[in-house]
Amino acid sequence: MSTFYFIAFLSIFFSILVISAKNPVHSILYLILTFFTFTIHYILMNAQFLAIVNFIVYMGAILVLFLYTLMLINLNKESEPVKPFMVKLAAVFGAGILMVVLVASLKSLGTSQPVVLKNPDLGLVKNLGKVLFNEFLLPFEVSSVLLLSAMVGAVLLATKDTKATI
Amino acid sequence: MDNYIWLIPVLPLAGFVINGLGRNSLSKNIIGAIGSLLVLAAFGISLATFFQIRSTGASIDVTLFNWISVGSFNISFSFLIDQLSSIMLLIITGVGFLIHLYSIGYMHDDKGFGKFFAYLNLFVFFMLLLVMGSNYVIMFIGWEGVGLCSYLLIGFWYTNPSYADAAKKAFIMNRIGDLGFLLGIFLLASSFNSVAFADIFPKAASAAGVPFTLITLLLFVGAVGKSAQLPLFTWLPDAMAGPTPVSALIHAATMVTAGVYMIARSNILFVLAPTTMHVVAIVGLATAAFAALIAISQTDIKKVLAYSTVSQLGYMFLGLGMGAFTGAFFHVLTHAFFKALLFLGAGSVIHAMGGEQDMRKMGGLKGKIKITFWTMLIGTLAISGIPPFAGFFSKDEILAHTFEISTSFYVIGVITAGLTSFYMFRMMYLTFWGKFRGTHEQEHHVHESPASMTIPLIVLAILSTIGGFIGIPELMGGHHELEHFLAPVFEGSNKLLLEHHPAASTEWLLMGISVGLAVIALIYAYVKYVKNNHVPVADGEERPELVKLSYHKFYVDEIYDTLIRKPLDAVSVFFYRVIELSGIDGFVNGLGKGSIETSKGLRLLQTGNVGFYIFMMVIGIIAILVYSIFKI
Amino acid sequence: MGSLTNTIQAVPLNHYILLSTIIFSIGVMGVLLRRNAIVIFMSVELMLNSVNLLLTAFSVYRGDASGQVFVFFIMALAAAEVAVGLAIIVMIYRNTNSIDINVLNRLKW
Amino acid sequence: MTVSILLFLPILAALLVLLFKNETAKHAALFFAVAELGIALYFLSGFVPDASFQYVIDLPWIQDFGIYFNAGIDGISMVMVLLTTILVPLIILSTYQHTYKNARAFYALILFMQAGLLTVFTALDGFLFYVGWEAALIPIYFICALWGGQNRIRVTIKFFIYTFAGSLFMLVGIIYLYLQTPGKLYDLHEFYNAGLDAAHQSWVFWAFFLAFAIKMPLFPFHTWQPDTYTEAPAAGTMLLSGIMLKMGIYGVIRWLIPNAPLGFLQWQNLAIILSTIGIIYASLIAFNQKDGKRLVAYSSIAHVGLISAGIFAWSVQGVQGAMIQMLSHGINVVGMFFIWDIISRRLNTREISQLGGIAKVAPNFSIAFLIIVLGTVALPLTNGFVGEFLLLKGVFSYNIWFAAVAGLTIIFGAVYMLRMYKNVMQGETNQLTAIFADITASEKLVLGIICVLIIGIGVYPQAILHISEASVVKLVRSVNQNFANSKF
Amino acid sequence: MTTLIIISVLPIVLLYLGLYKAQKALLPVTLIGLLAALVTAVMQWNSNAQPIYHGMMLFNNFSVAFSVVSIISTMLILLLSKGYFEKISKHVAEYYAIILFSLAGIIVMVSYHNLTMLFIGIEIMSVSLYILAGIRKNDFASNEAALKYFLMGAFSTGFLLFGITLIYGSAGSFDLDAIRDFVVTYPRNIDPIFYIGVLLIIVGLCFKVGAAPFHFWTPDVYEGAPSLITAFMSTVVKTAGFAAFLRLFSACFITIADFWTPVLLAVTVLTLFIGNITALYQQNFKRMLAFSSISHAGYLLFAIVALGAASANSVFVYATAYSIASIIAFGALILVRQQTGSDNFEGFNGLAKSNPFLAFVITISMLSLAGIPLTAGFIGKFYMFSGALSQYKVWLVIIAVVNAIISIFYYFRVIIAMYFRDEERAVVIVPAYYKFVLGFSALATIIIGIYPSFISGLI
Repeated sequence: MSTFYFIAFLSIFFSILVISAKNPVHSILYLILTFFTFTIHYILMNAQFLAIVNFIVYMGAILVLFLYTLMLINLNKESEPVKPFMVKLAAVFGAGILMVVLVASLKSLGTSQPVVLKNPDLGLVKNLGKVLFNEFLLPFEVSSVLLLSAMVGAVLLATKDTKATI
Repeated sequence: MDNYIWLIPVLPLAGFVINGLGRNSLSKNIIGAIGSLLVLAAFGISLATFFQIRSTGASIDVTLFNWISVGSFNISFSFLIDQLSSIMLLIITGVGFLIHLYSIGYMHDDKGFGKFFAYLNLFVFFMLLLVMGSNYVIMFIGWEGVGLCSYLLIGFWYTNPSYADAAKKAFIMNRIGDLGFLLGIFLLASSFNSVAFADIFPKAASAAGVPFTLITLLLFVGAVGKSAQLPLFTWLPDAMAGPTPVSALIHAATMVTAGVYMIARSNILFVLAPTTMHVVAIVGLATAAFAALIAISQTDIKKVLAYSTVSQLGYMFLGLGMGAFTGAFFHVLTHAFFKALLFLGAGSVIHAMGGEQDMRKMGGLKGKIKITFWTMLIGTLAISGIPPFAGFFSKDEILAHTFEISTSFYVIGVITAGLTSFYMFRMMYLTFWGKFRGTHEQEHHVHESPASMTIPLIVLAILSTIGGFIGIPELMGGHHELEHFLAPVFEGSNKLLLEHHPAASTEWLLMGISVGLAVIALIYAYVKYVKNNHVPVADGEERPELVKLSYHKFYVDEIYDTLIRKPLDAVSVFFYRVIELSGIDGFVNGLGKGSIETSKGLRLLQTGNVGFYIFMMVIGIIAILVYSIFKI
Repeated sequence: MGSLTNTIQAVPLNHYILLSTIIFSIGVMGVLLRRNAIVIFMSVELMLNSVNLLLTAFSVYRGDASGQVFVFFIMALAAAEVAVGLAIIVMIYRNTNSIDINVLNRLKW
Repeated sequence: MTVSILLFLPILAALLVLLFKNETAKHAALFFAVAELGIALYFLSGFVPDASFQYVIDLPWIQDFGIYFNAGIDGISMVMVLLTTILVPLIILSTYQHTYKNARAFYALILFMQAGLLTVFTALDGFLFYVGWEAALIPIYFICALWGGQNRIRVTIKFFIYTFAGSLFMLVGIIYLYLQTPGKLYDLHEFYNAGLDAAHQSWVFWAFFLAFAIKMPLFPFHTWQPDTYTEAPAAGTMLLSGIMLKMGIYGVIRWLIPNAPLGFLQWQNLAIILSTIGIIYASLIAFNQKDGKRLVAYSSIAHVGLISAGIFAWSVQGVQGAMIQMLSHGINVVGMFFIWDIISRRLNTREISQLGGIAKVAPNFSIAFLIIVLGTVALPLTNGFVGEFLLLKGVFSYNIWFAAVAGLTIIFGAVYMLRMYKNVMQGETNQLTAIFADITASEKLVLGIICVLIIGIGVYPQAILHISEASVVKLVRSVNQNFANSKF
Repeated sequence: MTTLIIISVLPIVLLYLGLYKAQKALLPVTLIGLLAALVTAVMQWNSNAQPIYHGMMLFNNFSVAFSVVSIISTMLILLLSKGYFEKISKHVAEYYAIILFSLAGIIVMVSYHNLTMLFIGIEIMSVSLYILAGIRKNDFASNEAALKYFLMGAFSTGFLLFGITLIYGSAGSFDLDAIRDFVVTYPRNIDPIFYIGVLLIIVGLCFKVGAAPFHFWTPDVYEGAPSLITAFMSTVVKTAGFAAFLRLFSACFITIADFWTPVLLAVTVLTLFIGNITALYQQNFKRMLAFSSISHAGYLLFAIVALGAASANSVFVYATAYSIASIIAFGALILVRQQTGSDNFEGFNGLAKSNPFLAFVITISMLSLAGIPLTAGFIGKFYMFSGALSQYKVWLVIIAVVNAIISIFYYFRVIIAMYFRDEERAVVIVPAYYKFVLGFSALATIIIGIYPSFISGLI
């Protein structure tokens, strides 16, 4: 139980660091740490498949992509101009109020029953695979369109439009 | 005979149409002939009708068609000819014919000859409608129609802006009265659910809950406008801008007496409203005196006659107010003769003087235009109430009635009669006696008018002389033909009015007083204007204060101008500039401008900054969530 | 694994909701605070991940696998979005030499 | 033979006119307009003047909303149809002296507008009524904005937005009423039976009232009108003032008062007061107008104020007066604007102060002008009198003081009209007016017809009154029945 | 389902065509493919559809109708694209492909029966649109539009997902039927997180349809994106967004309408005012259209605020009317821009004289957008007002009326510019494709305006 709270604390801690780090590269590194704590959360909930996917896809692919981009455009320094203080304050307040309100409206009558692992096999690959390829076959197939479109688009946008290419 | 009644108004209307369409193509002779003869024909039929009524004593009611019929409310286009209207028909067509005849000569050189005859015919048509109508609405048609003709004829020489103004003024002042008349008609209609005389009068005496006072007051307002009583009299003197035959026909003999006719026609209603009777009498008397006071200092020959007309009309109203319906109507009749005569005579003088109207430039015409002089003298005697001319009898009857009811009214009335005599003879003296004061050229030009003009003068002079004999009071051994003839019309009223005949001696005394005053006045005038050769001063020179007041018509026009016209114009400008443009329209435009200004402001929200956008979104989300906290 | 998973047995669902909400809000805060497009984008990723966490918690709590499958789709989306998003950012950088969102305010009013 | 032929012929005609050359378009348009008049007269010849709807067409249109293409002619509509079909050819004829750019579009728009107007006047279905209402608005907007004067753009958009605003509120009212009808139909008679309580009727009243008050226009919703009349081309002004504003009046009679009788009862006083204020207010403003067209525009507001006061007094006489006065006002005001068109076309000015003495050089013109003035000031035996008489009587039976105030119109009307006539026609000619040419043949024809109508209706108004009598009586009675029922 | 498959496979075919440099064949193939998709969609009409693929999709009349509208609109827009993309770059095939991917997402959006599908559909559409907004790679405005759209889109997706999650958390399923059952079973004491879920979904969807205060992206993105893409976004995408919105709310949340109606009411009113009033002062025609699209979103929200049996029909009619009118507007804009090089109102000055036909169809379009009778736009508004009034939302309708009045001003500015402002200008060349599209759309606008029974009452 205390493990959860410890990890939760870490998650929050690192995520705050993500948004407060001056250097974008540091942000990414903190984001990786944050995601790592998430992976631990998944493991705690015995969602092994997600834990692995999270680890591989997010930390391995997505964040590395971020890092590459940052490096590519040479932004690994604290080049970001600082927003005016008032704007910052407004931002913090805005988000803070949003959080308070969200929490208030969620928590006020929310369920306080403990999370009990009813089915320990739930998060295993085998189980999830069944669900994914039965019930969720269609979304799975359709999301290929999403990825395809993103791929075509990313190529389209990122390539330099020299007239000679295709 | 009944079948031809409709011809009476239609003949002049035909004249209007023919002359109107052929005004440029027909020759002047033909136009004059058509215009006059058609009126003469109408006169013939009127005469026949008159005798028929006289012999049978029954009125004639003819319905032509259903004019307006709405729900249960019905106005038919129908004519009623009874004793009252038959006499009016005779006056209108008879005097009208004479004036047409006169106009042939008078207007001979005018470019608008055809137009003039068309208008005159149209006037006769409307006037006939007015008197022949069997209900108030038909009467109202005629009422407004004559107003129109008056407008057209006053403004006959419209290229002169002041003439055009005079015409406009006449129409508008008449309109003020007409509104009262109209409202009176509405009130009658809602009280009796009809506007026909035949439906209203028999029921009136027994009707309950009918606001007679209000009705009659409203009708009287109409009469005030049309008959140029206080306070709406100022148009009539201005109306002299029209050609003189017009002044004679419309503004003396016929149209202006329409108010008297209307009240005489509605006598029963007025008798049922004593308050109104009083008002009528007071207004009449006041007008008579007031106009007389103005007339004594006027220098324009037609203006003098115009104010005398106003004054005489005042007498008529005095008579009406006193319940002397016959007397008032009698005065209408005699006044038609002598006032038409006077105007035509004045026209003849003007004609002779080559258009000059200012008496200060006349004088000594006695020998040069004899027929005119003598006929006008008869007219003057008649209006001054010198026996045995027509005016004496009618005026005396009114004054006698007045004396019965109120001595103070009588005193004012009789003094006014004296004033009448004074200013009329003043006019005569200034015009015909003394030396000629005009230019040499004018003196050379002076000549007697053609026969077409003098014949009407002579005929009217004869009528002015003998016209009074139809109403010789029993006192003088007559038996008042007119009163007997009209008796059926005033039957209902006379029953309600208290009859008290003054003693014979008193009556003789009254006659004596009025005749005496008139004679004194004429002698005074003689002394002043013939003996002493007094001539009114030229416009620029100083007058004594009172004379000045009188000469300037007591500044009534100026007062109206300051009290009514200018404020209205100011209100008009204020409404337009302030309320309309800045107020209402400003508000409407302001809405539009406000939207655009809001747009200008609101679009700044679209800063182009993503951070700001997201911030606004977050605020929106917060708002929604706050809502949910309270709602769940 | 068994002993590890037992440690969460007593954690109330509320706390998962709370945790996700907090992290979600931190993500929002990041979006609001930063001007660097990439960092903003990372904050969005943070938001998405908090949702993932919550979904998983619900999924476990209900014993229903579809929640976790949904997380899978979210990850697919995240991948797609990252691809497109970074492409756009690169494109912008190429044109303006900046990825500061405040520079992007020519379209306004 | 149903009323549909009357509604569709102008549309067809408009499309055909578009095919003509610009030079011949006016002849074609005139031909079709006269044909339309012929049809209307044919309808009139077979018309039975009882309260029933005749030549009815009733086809399903949008069935899921209970909307039918339902139109027919009763007495009230017949008068309006006559008004429209008489005036449109006259207006087209009145444009003969003009050469408009892109004339075929001009005439096509006029004919389109005629279709819209006739739809309004014959519709028995709320939706159809609304569609006709707007369909008449679009063409006139283009007519005014395309061929109008200097400020036309600003003025016409204001006009359009203003009137459209009113009609949208009416649309809300129509839909609302539809939802309350027992049979869920847009049928007029269903509307009459919607059976709302007084409070809701009050809202419905306002929804309709706004639309009609703006269209008429009633004080204080009138400010679009003088500008628009001034800026619009002559034919546009004639269409607007002669026919279009009658839509509002007709709407009050047919759609406002019977639809919300109890609502009307609550606001009757206010409506009459507004109308009466409008009469006085507009008349007073007309006193000192410098622009002739603008003067006539304000006079039109005053006249319409009287008409609406008569209607809001809601008696048979008042409504009958309104019926005939709509026709009369249509004729008179078209005449009046035509007069000003003639003047401004010849002299390029409408400044009254610059004119004067025209009567001397153009006697025929002056006669026509005078007759129209007389009709406008409601002289008896002209058409204006009958209407004003009945209207004032209607107001009078409601309240004598309102009638007294409203009656001032006959004085004020005389004041500003005669002032105008005097300043324009009388007096001596000046340099500008000395060359004024008397009216040409086509102008003579138009003015002649107008004058004949002015006098003809004035002399024998029963011909018109007779047509609408039964319908009006029935309508007034049925509404009064509603008043009576509500009291128990 | 066949429709979806065709539309998903078609872009791949196009990509291959692009690879083999068959540029000329792209448009015809696309159109033929879409035609085929259209036919298959229509064939499913009235087939008493049941949810398929484990309740993932439901091709009922609702989805068929909206699919058909979307496909037809897309076809019309693609017809306008003849020669358009070639000017931007050589990757024409990719553009077509991405538009079609987006359309596939839209088909999913209008046919989903499971929040998963909704989510994926929305994202397919959105991601494609992020790309499309930025296809003018060297154009700064286009870049900016893409980034703004992308950042804000991703942000709002977070909220949408959060909402879905919360709903899942309380209802325990993503299936619409299950959620509905859940709501119906516990009508009184549903878990509060469900309510929050509903609100957050509203936030997410309002963003997609561009309703205030989540509309901020719309004007900038519409202005910055290439006109053709803007046309696509403002018509097809908006239609789909509302179809999705409506489907979710009418299927699941109708019984707790009391809860969320006030929120949407506020959103609607705000949207109407912001859209209309801000549009008043715009000098740029395209930006004006963007604000106008916001205001139309407001009108469309009526159907959801006053949710009832007729809502689907209302949205369908309104969206159709709005789409065809917008296509005309954007089509014309493209032509005018090609000549004058600007999107401003001035570009339209004197168009009536040089191009009467073009001016005429634009007029029809503007009248329709303004909701003048005898055009389709009026019928749409009429349906919306009827629906709202039948729920006694009188004040909402009155506010809408006020806005409709405001809107006339800016729509008529175009008409005024074309007809009443004289300016000598050369004739704008209108290619035959354009003529067909504009003419067809104008005709459809009028036909629907006169006899709406053609399309109303289908659903």
